[in-house]
Amino acid sequence: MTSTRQMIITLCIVALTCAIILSFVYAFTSPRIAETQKNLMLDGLQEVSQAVEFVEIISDTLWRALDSLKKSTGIVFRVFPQGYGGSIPITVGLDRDGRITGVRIASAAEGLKETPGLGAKITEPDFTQQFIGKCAPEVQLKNDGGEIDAITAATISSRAVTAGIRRGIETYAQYLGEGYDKRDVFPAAESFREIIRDTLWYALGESDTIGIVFFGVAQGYLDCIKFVAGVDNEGTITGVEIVYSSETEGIGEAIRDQEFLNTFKEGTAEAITGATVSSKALIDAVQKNLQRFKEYLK
Amino acid sequence: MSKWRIFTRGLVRDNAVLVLMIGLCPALATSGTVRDGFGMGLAATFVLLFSNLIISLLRKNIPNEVRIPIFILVISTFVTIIDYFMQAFQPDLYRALGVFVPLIVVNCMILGRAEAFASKNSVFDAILDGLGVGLGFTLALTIMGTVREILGNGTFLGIPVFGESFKKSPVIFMVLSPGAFLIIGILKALINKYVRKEIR
Amino acid sequence: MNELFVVSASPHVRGKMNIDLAMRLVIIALVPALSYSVFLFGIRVLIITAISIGASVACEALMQKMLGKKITVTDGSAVLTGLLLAFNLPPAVPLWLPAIGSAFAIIFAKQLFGGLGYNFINPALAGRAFLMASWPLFMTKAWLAPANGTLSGIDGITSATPLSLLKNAANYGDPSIIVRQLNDFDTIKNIFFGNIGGCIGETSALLLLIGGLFLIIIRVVDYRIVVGYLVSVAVLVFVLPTKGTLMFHLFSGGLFLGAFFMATDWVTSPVTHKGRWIFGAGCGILTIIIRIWGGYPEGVSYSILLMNVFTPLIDSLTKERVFGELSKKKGVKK
Amino acid sequence: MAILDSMLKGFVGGVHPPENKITEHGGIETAPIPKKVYIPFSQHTGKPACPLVQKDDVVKIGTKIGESEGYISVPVHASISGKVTGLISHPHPVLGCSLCCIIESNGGEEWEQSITENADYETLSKEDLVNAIKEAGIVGLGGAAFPTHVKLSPPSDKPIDTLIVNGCECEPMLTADHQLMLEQAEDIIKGARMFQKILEAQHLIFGIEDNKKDAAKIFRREGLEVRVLKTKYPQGAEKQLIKAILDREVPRGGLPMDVGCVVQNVGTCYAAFQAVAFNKPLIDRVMTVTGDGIKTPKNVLVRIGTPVIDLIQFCGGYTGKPKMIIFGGPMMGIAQYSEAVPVIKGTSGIIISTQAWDTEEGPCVRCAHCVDVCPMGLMPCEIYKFVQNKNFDKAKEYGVLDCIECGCCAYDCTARIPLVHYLKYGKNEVWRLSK
Repeated sequence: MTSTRQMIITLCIVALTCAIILSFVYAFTSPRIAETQKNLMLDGLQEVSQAVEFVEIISDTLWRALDSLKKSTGIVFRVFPQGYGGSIPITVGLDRDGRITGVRIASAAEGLKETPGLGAKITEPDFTQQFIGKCAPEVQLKNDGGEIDAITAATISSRAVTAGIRRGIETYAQYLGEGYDKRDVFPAAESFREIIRDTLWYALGESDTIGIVFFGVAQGYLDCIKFVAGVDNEGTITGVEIVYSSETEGIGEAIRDQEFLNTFKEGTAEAITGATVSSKALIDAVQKNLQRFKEYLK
Repeated sequence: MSKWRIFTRGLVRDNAVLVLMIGLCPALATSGTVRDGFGMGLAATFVLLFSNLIISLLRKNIPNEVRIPIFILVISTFVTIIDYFMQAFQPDLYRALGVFVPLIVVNCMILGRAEAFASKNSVFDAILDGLGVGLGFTLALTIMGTVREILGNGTFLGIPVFGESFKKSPVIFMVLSPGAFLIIGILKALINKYVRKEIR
Repeated sequence: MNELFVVSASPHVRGKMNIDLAMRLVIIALVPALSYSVFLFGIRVLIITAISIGASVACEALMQKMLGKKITVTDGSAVLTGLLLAFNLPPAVPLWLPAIGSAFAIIFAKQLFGGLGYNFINPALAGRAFLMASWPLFMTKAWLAPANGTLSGIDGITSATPLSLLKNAANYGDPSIIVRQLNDFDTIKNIFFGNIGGCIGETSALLLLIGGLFLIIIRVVDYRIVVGYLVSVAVLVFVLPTKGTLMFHLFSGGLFLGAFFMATDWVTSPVTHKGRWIFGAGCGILTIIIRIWGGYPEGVSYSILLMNVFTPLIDSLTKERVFGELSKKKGVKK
Repeated sequence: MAILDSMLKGFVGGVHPPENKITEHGGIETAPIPKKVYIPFSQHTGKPACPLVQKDDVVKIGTKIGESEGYISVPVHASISGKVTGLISHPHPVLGCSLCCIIESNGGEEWEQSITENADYETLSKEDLVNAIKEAGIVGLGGAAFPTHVKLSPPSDKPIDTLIVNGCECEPMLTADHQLMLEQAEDIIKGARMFQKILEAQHLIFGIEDNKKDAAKIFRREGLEVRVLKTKYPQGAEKQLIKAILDREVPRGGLPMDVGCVVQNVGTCYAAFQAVAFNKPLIDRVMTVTGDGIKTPKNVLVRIGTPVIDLIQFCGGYTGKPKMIIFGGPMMGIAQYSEAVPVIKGTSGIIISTQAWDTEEGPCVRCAHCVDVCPMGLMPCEIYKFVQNKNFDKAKEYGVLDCIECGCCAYDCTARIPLVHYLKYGKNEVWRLSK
C-alpha cells in the first residue's frame, strides 16, 4: 500500500515534468503557429481581393484591403448565412465602388455543412466566379430577379449564399466610405486621433500634430457627396477623397477623377465642365469646412 | 510471446478498429480521405508509441492508485505536443482533423494499451506494442480513407482516378458517415473470414 | 400395402396464401400504376424498371450463389424490390442509376443481413436512400413533365413535383399564387389522377389506391398500417400550419405508394396489432414533419426507413394481449 | 344486430378453411364387427388404465379390461366379445406405440350381463351419476379425451352457472357430431339435462355453427337455448366457445370452471346418457371417414379398437395411392404412419388423403398472419424463433403454454412454417425444464 504522500508526490512530479516539457514545446511552436495562422488567414483574404495588406476593422469579420502603396482598395468581410445544413462561411472582397472582387466559400474541411454533391457545389468556381464584378442589387438568383445562376437542385444553399453576400454588402458598405484611409488624404501622418466623432481627426506626426483630417458633406446634383480632406498645419490641403457619391454616371461622377482631386492639393481646384454642379459643390464644401476647422490648426 | 508477435498482433489480428472495435469515433470521422486517415493514424501512433514508452519506463514507480491520472497526464502531454506541431507545420491537416486531434487523449485504444500492456511489460516490448497497434490503427484508417476517397471523391491523394466524369458524380454516400460504417463492416467481415478463421 | 404413410405436423390443410403468391399479387397490384407511368413519361420508364428489376434479380442470385445458399429468385421478392425501387426514381435518371440502386438494395440491405425475412429495413427504400445520398442531383432534378401517351417523353421538359413546388414556392414565382394554384381543385384533381411530374410510381394516387385496396381486401396488406399512416397525416395537416391542403398532402408525392406498398412491407413492419397502428402513425408523423420542416420536399421514404428501425422495439413493447390475460378493462367476469 | 352481436362477442382471430363436409347428409352407418380389435389402455388424458385381463382370457362386450388408475383416469372396456390374444405394444394414434389389449372376435355379440336398461336412472343421486359415467369410461369425445367425470365434479368453491353443449364441430371435413345431432337429438338432450342436473347449472346453452342450422332447429324445437355461431375455426375450442357465447374469458392457465362454465361435446352427452340409462360403457363412437383417398366417405359407428384398415375396407377402399392417414380433423388431426392403428375414444374422424403437404418451410417474412389468426392472442412467429434458438424462458414469457394447438397459425403461414410443431415442442420443453 502506497502512502497518500507518495501518491501526491508522484503525481506532482509527473504533472510538473509534463508542464515543463509542454512549456518548451509551446515556446518553440507558438511563433510558428501564429505565423501559420496569419498566413492562412491572409491566403483566404487574398483569394478574394488583390490587396497585399489587410487591416482588421472588426475582429475576424472585416478587414480593410490596402495595396502596396498603403492605399485602400476596398474591404473584405466574412458572413455566415444559414444554409441548408448549417451556416456557410463566406469571405467576400469588395472594391471601392462596392463591386465584388472575389468570393470564397469554405470547403467541407473548413466547416461547410452543405450536402456533398448538392449544396456543397456552391464552393465550386463555376458558381463563385459569377459574383465577380457584381454589385449588391445584382447579387440575387435569377429566379429572384438577380443575375446569379443557382446550383441545380440546391436552391436553398444558392439562395443562402446570395442573400448572405447581399446582406454583407449592405452592412459593411459604410466602411467602404470610411474605408478611405485617412492616410489617403494625409500621407505624411503616422497616426490619427479623433477629435469630433466621425468628423475630425488630428493627424499625428512623429511627436506632434501635423495637421487635421475632416469629413464633410456637399449637396451634389442628385444626392449628397461625402468626402474627406486633409489639411496640414500650414493650411495646405494634403488631399481630398470622395467617400460617397451617386452623381450622374459619366458626368457628375467625374468628381471622382483623381486628376480633379489632385488639383485641391495645388489649390487650383476649379469646377469641371459638364459636372459643374457637383464639382462646384465639392469645392465649396471643402473650403467651408476648412474655414470651420481652421481653429484646430496650430 | 516473441517480439515479432508482439509487434504484428496489433497490426491485423487484434486490430483496434477492425477487430476490437475501439477508437471508432476518430476512425469514422477522419477516414474521409487518405491524407486525413493517414495523418490521424500517424498522430495516434506517435502518441501511442511515446505514452507506451514513458509509462513502461515509469511502471515500477507509479503507485497503483493513481495510475490512471498519470496515464492520462502522459498521454495528454503527447497529444498536446502533436497538436502544437500539427498546428505549426501541417495547418491544413490540422484543420481537417479538427477536434479529433485533442480527442486522442480519450481514445480508449491508447489508454487501453497503457493499462493493459505498457504498465506490465518491458520498455522494448511496450515500444513494439505501441508501434504495432498504432500502425494497425493507421493501416485501418488508411484503407478506409483510400476506399472512401476513391469511391466518394473520385480521387486518390487528391489525384482523380476513373476519369473526370466519375469525379463529377462519385458515390457521395461513401464520404458520408454511413459509408464509413459500411466500409468498417466489410473490412471486419473480410478479417473474420480470412484472418481470424477460428471465430467462425 | 405395408409401406409407411407420410407423417407431418398438423394442420394438414394450408391456406392458399404463400410468399410467392403474395409477392406476385403485390406486383400485379403495382402494374396499373406502372402502365400509367409509361403512358405519362414514355418508354424510358419501362427501361428503367426493367434495368432495376434485372439488376435486383441478378444480384440476388449472385449473392445467394456466393453465400452458398439456395437460389430463390423465383419467389418474386427480388423482382418486387426492383420494381419498388424503380417506382421511387425520377423518370429521367441516367440508366446506370437504377442498376446501382438495386445492387445496393439487394446486396447490402437484404442479402448481407440474411436474405428474405431478415432485412431490418425495406431494401427498396434503402436503395433509394443510398442513391439519394450519392447522386442527389439525379435524384432531385430528373423529373419529366407528363407527356400523355407520346411514349417518347425522352426529350423531357423537366418540371418540378407538386411537393417541391410547395416547399420551394419562392423559386418559381410569387409563393402565395403558387400555393393557391397548388391547392386549387384542378391541381388536386390532376394530382389524384396522376397528370403531374414525379417519381415513376407516385404519379397516380388513384391507381395506387386501387392496387392498395385490392391488396388489403386479399389480406396481403394490413389495413392498420395504411389507416394509421393516412389518418395521422390527415390529422397533422389539419392541426399544423402547412401550406398545402389536406387533399394535396394526401394525394401528392409518394404517400399512397409508401402507405400501401412500402410501409406495409411484411418483414420490416411490426407483427403486433397495436404495433402496426403505432408504426403507421409514426410514419405519418415523420412524413409530415419532414414535409413541413425538413429539408426535402417529400418525407415518405425516410419516415418509413426510420420507423423500420424502430420495428423491433415496437414489437417488444406492444405484445399482444394473450387470451384470458387479466387487464383493467376486461377482468374475469363471473 | 345479430351480426354485430356476434362480432362483438366472438373471439378474435381464427380462420375459415374450406369446409369440404362431403359426408354432411350421409346418415350414420354401423361398421361391421372387426375380427380383431386393439384396445389401448391409454385413450384419455391422464394416467393409463391398469390392465385387468391376461392372455387367453375370454371377454364379452363391455367387460372391463382396464381399471382406472387414480382420479384423472377412466376404465377401459372390451368392445367385442372374444378371446384376449395378447397384451402387446401396438401402434397408437396419439402416443406412437402403447400397450394394447388385442381381442380376437368370436363372431358373436355377447354383452356383459350388467349391461341392462336402467329405467329409473333419473332417481340416481349426483354422486351415483358421476360414478356411473366414470365406470363407463366416458371421456370427452370432441378430441381431447379428458375424463368426463372430472369435468362434472368441480370443486365446491367454483359454482357452475352454465353448461354449454358443444355442437360446433368446427374442424373442416368432419360431420360425425352433426349427424349425431340430427339422428340422436333426443338422447343428447337427455344427456345434457343430466349433466345440468349434476352440475346444478341454471343455464343450458347449445352452441352450434351456422352451417348446421338444421341441427340447431331440432334443439330449438325442443325449447332449448341454442346459439348459432359464425362458422369459423376454432369455434369449438372450449375457451373460444365460452367467449363467443357468454363473453367470458377463461383466465390464462385456468379452466372453464373458473368462469362458472362447463363445456361438453354433443357426443359426450350422448355417450354419457347411454352409460347411465343403459349401463353401456363407451365401446363405440360415431366418426367420419372421409378424404379424397377413400371411395365412399361415410359417417360410421365404430367399435373402439377397430384397426383403421377395417374401416377403410368398409368404406370401399382407397381411391388411389394414399399418402396420409389423419386421425382427427385436418386442422388438429395427427398423421399416422401405419394402417394398423386402432380407433380410440377420442378419434372424431379419419381422413385419408392422396396428397401430402410439401413441408419445405421458407424463411419467416413476419407477415403476421399468425398473429392475426391466433385465437389465443399469441405471437407464434416470435415464439417459434425463441423455440428455434432454445430460448425457452422467453417462449414461456410470450405465452407458449397458452397455445391450444389449433393450427390456425400454421394454416395461414405464408412461409409454410409448421408453427404448431415448434410451439408444441416449446411447450414440452418448458414443462420439462420447469420440472
